[in-house]
Amino acid sequence: MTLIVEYILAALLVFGGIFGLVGSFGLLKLPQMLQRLHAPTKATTLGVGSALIASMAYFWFFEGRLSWHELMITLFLFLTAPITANFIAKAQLHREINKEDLPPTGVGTEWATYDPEVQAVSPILLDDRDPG
Amino acid sequence: MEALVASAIGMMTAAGVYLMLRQRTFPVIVGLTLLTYAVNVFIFTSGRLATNMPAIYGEGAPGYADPLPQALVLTAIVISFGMTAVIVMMALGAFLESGHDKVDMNDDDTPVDGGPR
Amino acid sequence: MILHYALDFAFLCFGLGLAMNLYRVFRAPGVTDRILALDTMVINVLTLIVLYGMRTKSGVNFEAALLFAMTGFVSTVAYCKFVLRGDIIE
Amino acid sequence: MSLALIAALPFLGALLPGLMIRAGKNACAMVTGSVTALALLMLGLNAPAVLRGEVVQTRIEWIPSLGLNANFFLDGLGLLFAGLILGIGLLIILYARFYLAKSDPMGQFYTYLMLFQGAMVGIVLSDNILLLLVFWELTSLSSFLLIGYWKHLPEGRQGARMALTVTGGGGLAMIAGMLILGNIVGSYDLSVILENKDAIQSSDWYLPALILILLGAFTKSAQFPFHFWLPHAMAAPTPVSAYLHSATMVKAGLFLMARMWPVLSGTPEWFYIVATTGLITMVMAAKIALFKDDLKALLAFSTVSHLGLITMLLGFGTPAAATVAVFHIINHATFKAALFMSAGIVDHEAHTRDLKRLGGLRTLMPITFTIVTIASLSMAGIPPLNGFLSKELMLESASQTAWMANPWLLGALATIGALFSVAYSFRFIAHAFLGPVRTDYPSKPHDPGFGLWAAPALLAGLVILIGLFPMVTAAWLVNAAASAVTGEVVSVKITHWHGLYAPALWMSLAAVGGGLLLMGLHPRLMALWIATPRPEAKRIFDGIVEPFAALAGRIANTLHDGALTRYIAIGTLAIAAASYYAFDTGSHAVGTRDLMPVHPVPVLGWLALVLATVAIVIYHRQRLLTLVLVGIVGLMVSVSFAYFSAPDLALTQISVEVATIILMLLALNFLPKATPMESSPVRRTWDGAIAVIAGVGIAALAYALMTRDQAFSPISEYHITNSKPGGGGTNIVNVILVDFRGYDTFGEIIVLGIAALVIFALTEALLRAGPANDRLLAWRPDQRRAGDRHPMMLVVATRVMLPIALMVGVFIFLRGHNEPGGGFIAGLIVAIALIMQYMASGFAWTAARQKVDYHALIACGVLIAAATGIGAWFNGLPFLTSAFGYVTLWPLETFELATAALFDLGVFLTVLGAVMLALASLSRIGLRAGETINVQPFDIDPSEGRTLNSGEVR
Amino acid sequence: MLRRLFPHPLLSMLLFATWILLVNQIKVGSVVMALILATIIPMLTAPYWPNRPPLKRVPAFGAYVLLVMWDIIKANIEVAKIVLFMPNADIRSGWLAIPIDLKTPEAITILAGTITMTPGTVTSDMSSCGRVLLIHALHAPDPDAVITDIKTRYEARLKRIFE
Amino acid sequence: MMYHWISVPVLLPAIMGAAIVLLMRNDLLLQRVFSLAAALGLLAVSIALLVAASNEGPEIYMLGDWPAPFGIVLVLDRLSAMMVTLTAVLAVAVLLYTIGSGWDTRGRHFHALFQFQLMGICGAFLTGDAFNLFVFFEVLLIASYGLMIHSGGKDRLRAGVQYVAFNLVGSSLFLFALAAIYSITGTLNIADLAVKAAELPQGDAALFRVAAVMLMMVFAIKGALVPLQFWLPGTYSNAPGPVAALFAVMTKIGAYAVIRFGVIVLPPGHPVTGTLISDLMLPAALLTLIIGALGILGATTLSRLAAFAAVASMGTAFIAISAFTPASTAAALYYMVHSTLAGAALFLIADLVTYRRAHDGLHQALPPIAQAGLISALFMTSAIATAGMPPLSGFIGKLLVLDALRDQAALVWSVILVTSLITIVGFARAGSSLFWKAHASAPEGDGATHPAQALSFVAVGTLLAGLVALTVFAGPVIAWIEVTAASLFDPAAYIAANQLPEVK
Ligand code: NA
Ligand code: NA
Repeated sequence: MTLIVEYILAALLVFGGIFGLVGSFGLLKLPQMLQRLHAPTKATTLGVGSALIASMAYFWFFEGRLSWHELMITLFLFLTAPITANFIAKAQLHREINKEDLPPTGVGTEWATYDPEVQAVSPILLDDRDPG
Repeated sequence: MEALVASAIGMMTAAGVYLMLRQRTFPVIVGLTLLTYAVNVFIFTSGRLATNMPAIYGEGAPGYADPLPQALVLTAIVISFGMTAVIVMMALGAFLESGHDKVDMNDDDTPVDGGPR
Repeated sequence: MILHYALDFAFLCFGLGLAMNLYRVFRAPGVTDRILALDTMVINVLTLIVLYGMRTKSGVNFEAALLFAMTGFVSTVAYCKFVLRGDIIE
Repeated sequence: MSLALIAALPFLGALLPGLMIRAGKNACAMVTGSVTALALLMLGLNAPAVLRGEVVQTRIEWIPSLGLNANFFLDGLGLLFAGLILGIGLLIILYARFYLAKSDPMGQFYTYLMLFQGAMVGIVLSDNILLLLVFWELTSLSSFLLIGYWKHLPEGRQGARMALTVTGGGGLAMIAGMLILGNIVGSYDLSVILENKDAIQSSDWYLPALILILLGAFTKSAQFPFHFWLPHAMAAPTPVSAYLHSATMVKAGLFLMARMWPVLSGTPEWFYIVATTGLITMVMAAKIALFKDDLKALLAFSTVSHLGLITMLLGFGTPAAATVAVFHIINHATFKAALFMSAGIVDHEAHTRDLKRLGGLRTLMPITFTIVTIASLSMAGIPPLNGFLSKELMLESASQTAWMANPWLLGALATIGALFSVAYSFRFIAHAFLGPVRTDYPSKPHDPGFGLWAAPALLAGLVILIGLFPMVTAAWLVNAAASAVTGEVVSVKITHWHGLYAPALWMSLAAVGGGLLLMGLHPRLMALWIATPRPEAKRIFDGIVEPFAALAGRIANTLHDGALTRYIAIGTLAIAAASYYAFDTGSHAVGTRDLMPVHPVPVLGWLALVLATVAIVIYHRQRLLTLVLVGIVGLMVSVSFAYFSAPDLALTQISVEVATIILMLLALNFLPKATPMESSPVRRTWDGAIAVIAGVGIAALAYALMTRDQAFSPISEYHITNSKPGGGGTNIVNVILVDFRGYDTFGEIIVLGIAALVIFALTEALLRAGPANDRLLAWRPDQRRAGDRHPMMLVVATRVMLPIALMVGVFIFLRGHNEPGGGFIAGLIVAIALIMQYMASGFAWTAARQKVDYHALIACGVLIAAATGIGAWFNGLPFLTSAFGYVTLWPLETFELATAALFDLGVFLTVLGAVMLALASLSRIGLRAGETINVQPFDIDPSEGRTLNSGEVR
Repeated sequence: MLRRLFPHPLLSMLLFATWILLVNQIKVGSVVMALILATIIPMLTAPYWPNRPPLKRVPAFGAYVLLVMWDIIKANIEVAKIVLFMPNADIRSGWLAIPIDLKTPEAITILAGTITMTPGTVTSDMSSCGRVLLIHALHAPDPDAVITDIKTRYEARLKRIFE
Repeated sequence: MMYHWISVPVLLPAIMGAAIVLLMRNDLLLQRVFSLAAALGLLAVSIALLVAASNEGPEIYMLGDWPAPFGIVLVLDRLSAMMVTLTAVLAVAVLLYTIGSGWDTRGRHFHALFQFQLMGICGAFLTGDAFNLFVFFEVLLIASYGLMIHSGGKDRLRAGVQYVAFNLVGSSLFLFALAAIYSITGTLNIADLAVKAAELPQGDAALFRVAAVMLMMVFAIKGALVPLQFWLPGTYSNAPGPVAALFAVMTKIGAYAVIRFGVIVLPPGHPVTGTLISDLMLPAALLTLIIGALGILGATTLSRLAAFAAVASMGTAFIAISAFTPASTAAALYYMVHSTLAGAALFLIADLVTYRRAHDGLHQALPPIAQAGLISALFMTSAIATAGMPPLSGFIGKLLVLDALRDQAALVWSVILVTSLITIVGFARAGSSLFWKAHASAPEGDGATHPAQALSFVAVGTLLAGLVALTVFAGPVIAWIEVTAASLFDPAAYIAANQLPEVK
């Protein structure tokens, strides 16, 4: 029984390791910034995920205590990865890419990052109140 | 390992000092931050290095890393955080008041013979 | 036993990953690349922490790992928002 | 007691004029005068005893351990000088009442005058040389005020400064001399010192002490080469000149030499220094006086000359000479004061003191003329006046004294001096009063009212009386004083006729004849004098002081010109050098502790840290990039804490690091985004060298320390043993923080709280009308801004992540006592979670929806922590004594309640409040710079398919 | 009343679970604590989440999550292949504009997230009207296929779940 | 037996500061009343402590009821009591001035920061723990940062940045030193340190000497000892008048710490450090005095003159300290008390003048200021005191120093006396150009534009009265101080008070 578990864990670790490496490798290998963005957002997340699961299972089986923190970390990473990617992409658009190189939205409006109108603005100016 | 840690402390100190000798507030502040990192690690090492011996009770613990320096570092970190926050704001204030972020005051716009108060 | 080697392998992979991120931080065309590299670095580091926890059979650093994930995310967003807007919290 | 009172009276009297002036000038003068009179009276009461040869003493302990006591004693010398000071003081008060103009603040004048009088009386009555020093410097200070009394006169101000500089400086030298004297004798009491002639003169320190003390005396008594300040002090009102610069202050130096005469004199050093100086001064000053057209200047130099004469006599070191000196002090005081006052009268009436513009006053001012004539003749040494008597005796002793085995040199020079003084005395009379009446006086002169001439007339009377009946009028005083000076019973024989064979007779005749001859040749000599270039004292003095002041300013201000980078460079080098010296001069044994093995992954971390650090130095001009790199350093530092079994540190470091970087990003938004390349390659190399020195030093120190064991078992062993049993926590670090060293933490959270308050106050100051505010109002983003300020994805994700993060915060807080965590980290986690929310929807939007008073948060945090600590008082235990217990509360399982947790809550609140208040302040700066507040959490509304929040941009 | 007590029931559940995960134990004490926090925290953060997303079919949402999980694994293998074996020259990256019918921000966010986590696509931006997503595809020889795949495989499901 | 009272000088201002922030931060009147009340309370408590310390030996307060050296202890002895009392006196005067001059209306949170500043200062004086000393240094420093830039302004902020930056270097050095000390001795309690440092193995000597020197240089920064004095003139001359006046005691904290450690932990003849400290300190102190005097003579503004006077006074104090004999320490202590009051008075007077003159420059001829007579008298008095002219305490202090250093008479005496002359000339020039030249330059200006500010004058008067008292009662005061110094040089009682366990 334990042997099987061991092999499963080992597999998980190897799998995770490979994907973690792929993620970082992609960061080096791919030529364009936005291509590089793909690598970590996916591969790394999965790699880390499987490593964390491995650890969780490891403590469960071999230390006899179930530690859920790895699961929390995994969830957190999966929750944040898209946001991170979105922000980095927007930063890249804003800094390096002209909107001419992008496809039109097709509905007549701009892409938000390029649209000066998309600025949260309020008619009232409450800059003298004391928030403290 | 000790050599690595010591050299790292040295590197951060050197970089910190070098940046503190720059002439704009921002690098000076960054230099102070680096110096702070160096100091914290230095204090930490006064308890000597130990791996896998956290100062938390546990049956069968092989021993405990010296907890006191850790507590001192925590205090130091917190204090230097407050200090950094203040000097960052003051640098910003000085910039907004004077229109430049030079550190040295031996420049034209600060007469040493006083001025209207 | 096999688990031991698997763990070593994982260490190796994420360690190498870390090295690659490091390279990318220094040799990058733009700041966005560096931000991305740093973000990945954080993830690799926290994985290494967890792996180290397995090796030492101690979960004492898992909160640290969790916090790394959180702070890594926040700082990445902060960097990006600075690039995008300058003012990150208005 | 009475002596102390005599010295104190003038000081007490100094308080009155300022008040009494309200009752009018007469009342003011009256009161001031009566105080002086009272002092004089009390002195008189003591006189008989003194004349009987007793010594009156008063001893009051002041600073026994220092040997500085308010001890006074009165002997003949003291009586003489105190008499002069108070007596002439009285006359001066009377004179000044009528001399001062309506516009002059008389109250002030009398106050200063009384201060001075008190200081002088103090000097002559002191039985303690330290006390004497106190009064000595007081005379310098009060004369500074008196000379500068006419504030509007630049020469007054400069004269005052010059006098203070010279005499004050001399006084300082004297302090050293007196201290040496005291050290030799072992007491600072004069009466003791005067007993120890041999001890003093045999000591190696005798010469230094002598020189230093004489420096004090010579400067005060305007002896060559320090004579130059006196004429410039004449810018003072005439009463001051008459009082300070003829009768009293300038005699303080003489007094001191006379006072110290018993123990200092009688050695060749004394003779050659004192006698020679006196001689030179006498001759030189007399010659100069001859060519001064300003009456007061003439009198000033004549004073210098006569002081020189007295100095010389004291220098001879023989009792006889000393006696003559004492006698001449009396005589000089009488005729010179009279002359000064008369000069003042002339000035007062004719509105000029310039001999070239005077003449023929004889008929216009007969009374003044009479007074001047008597006094001048006495000054010239014409029989039978008192000046003649002392001059004869002076020439006598000069002729009997050999200088460098040369029997006649002194006599000859003394005669020449006398000759000059005859000349200028006659000139005073002739050029001011004789000759035809002129029509071009600045103001038509006539004799003043009685009040003004009474004082000089009285003195003139004394001149005659002493001249005619010396044995009756003066001998007793001379005897008393001379005995006190010489320490042996003196009884002088003063006669007008010493016989044909007395050399003095012929010397006097030569002097008088030569003097008259000089008078005759005066116009021609004057032309010659004007033709010959002379060093001008003031120019020399200024030539020394001004450049020195300028140099001093240059040095001080160049060193402290605000070049912080230089300050730090110097400081760093100094610290490094001192530390190296300390190490180099101590014995060191290399550490023997076995080192920790190195694993590949940590090496990788080390590499990351080092590379990032280097990169920061290389790229530090690109500020955003620098912050990214700082992020790496922080990451690596915290992960290494985790690796070296310090989980609490790892948690703290990483959260602090993020908070710091966000703070810096917020500031960087308004700062320049790049640092210009400013310093030269040389400068950079130099800085680099300093940095390397510092780095290597610290690295070496760290390595040396790490590789050796502690000399003693560290106190933390106690913490490890007592953490659970005594502190109730299994996380030893946390127990140290909240219990063993909770006091540190208490201070630490207050530091954070203060930081926030400072930031808030600073923001308030910046947002007030002013340059900063203007800049903010005119602020334009220096980088292109993307649209979509609050991306929907982040906002939505945050709605889930914020609660989770808060929960993690609570979790970290609650477990802190037993597992890694605690109030501080929890506070930062919550803060960071909120920062996430702010980045999503903006600070103002968020703050508007959750009214929290950050000030209150901070204050409550501190107060809770303090209250928790004070709670222990009620168990009679010291501040911060913790208590904990285990509570079972059905249906829950047993859990721990610890006051430490409450304390930690205080920490939590303070940290949270501090970070929030700082962010709030920065956000307000942003708003002032034109940022606006959104009304919706994000900018795009897919349901409506339009952009929300759009309105007019400010 | 209950609405104010539990502004976001699902969130409360999530938090309850989180606490149990955190404390690593299921005892009475921790359950009570979990209940308390799961109630208080959402109340505190409610103002930042004004509207309540209409989550109609919870089981369907569970299924969706599993589907995405599976896709993520596939996606990673895809990407790994590209990164490791495909010469950079052959990589056909490109931009896609995907018009979407979803209206709830939550749903759109989930969709965008899904897109980022699944085969070679990253949600980069959104049209300022919120009706079109800008996607960067790592390797999309046939863009339309990708678009239709996304709309059918994910958006359709999400629409059923949320609207 | 003061027991809990020992902790009050720290807790009272701390709680008052927090209370001001919590309850009255928007009501200046309340702030003033409570701030002043707290200061007076502090004064009362400190006097009580002073009496207790004079009657009984050193007494410790075991915070958290943990025994030394494991916990942090407060130590009340004559020295700490004296310094706390001095601080309280100064605090009251400065507060009166602040209220009178309305400085506290020119920015936010003056009183809260002021209270926290007091807390930091008192904490530094009372603590018996080296690291805790660091913590309270930071408390008083960060509060001083806030006070220094109170009401903002370009130059003040720029000078503030420099002040903070330089002191952060100092704080880093402090931590390096403390870490090194702990790394060698394994303890932080000062008494324990004294015991252990004496028994240090030879092999540790060099490193311990390095740590000791670093520590002393930290205090030298606070005490503005050459070559670490550079921060002072810019800071003090740009700080608000009352704040600069309060800072008069901050430099003394450096001197205090040097005495505390130099005498108790590293006494002369120490097996490890020997005369290392005094060897380094004397030349530095002489230079400090010289530079201060030159600065006074060459000062271009009144506030810079006052600042350099502060430097000079620290030079004199450190000269006395560097001898490390009971006599010299007594001289140093007396001089420190004197120069604190005198320096503070000078800064307040400078503020009175600058405020009325509307210009800080010394050499600008400007019309006479309102209340010129009174102010010039005050200036004269404080100048006499500062320059060490008779009859005020400055003279006595200098005599004490000269007397205590008769061994190095030739060098030390000449430096002290010559610099005194330079100082006198400097003050004479400044005074005559401020108060006399004005009368030449222009007609009487009207005082109507400036309020009389009675409280401000009361404050200055208080300080000067303090100087007079220090002069008149010099006998008893010095006697008391000599006992204090003697007790420092016999640290047995101090160490015993800490009730250290037997060293194994
Ligand atoms: Na702490
Ligand atoms: Na903790």
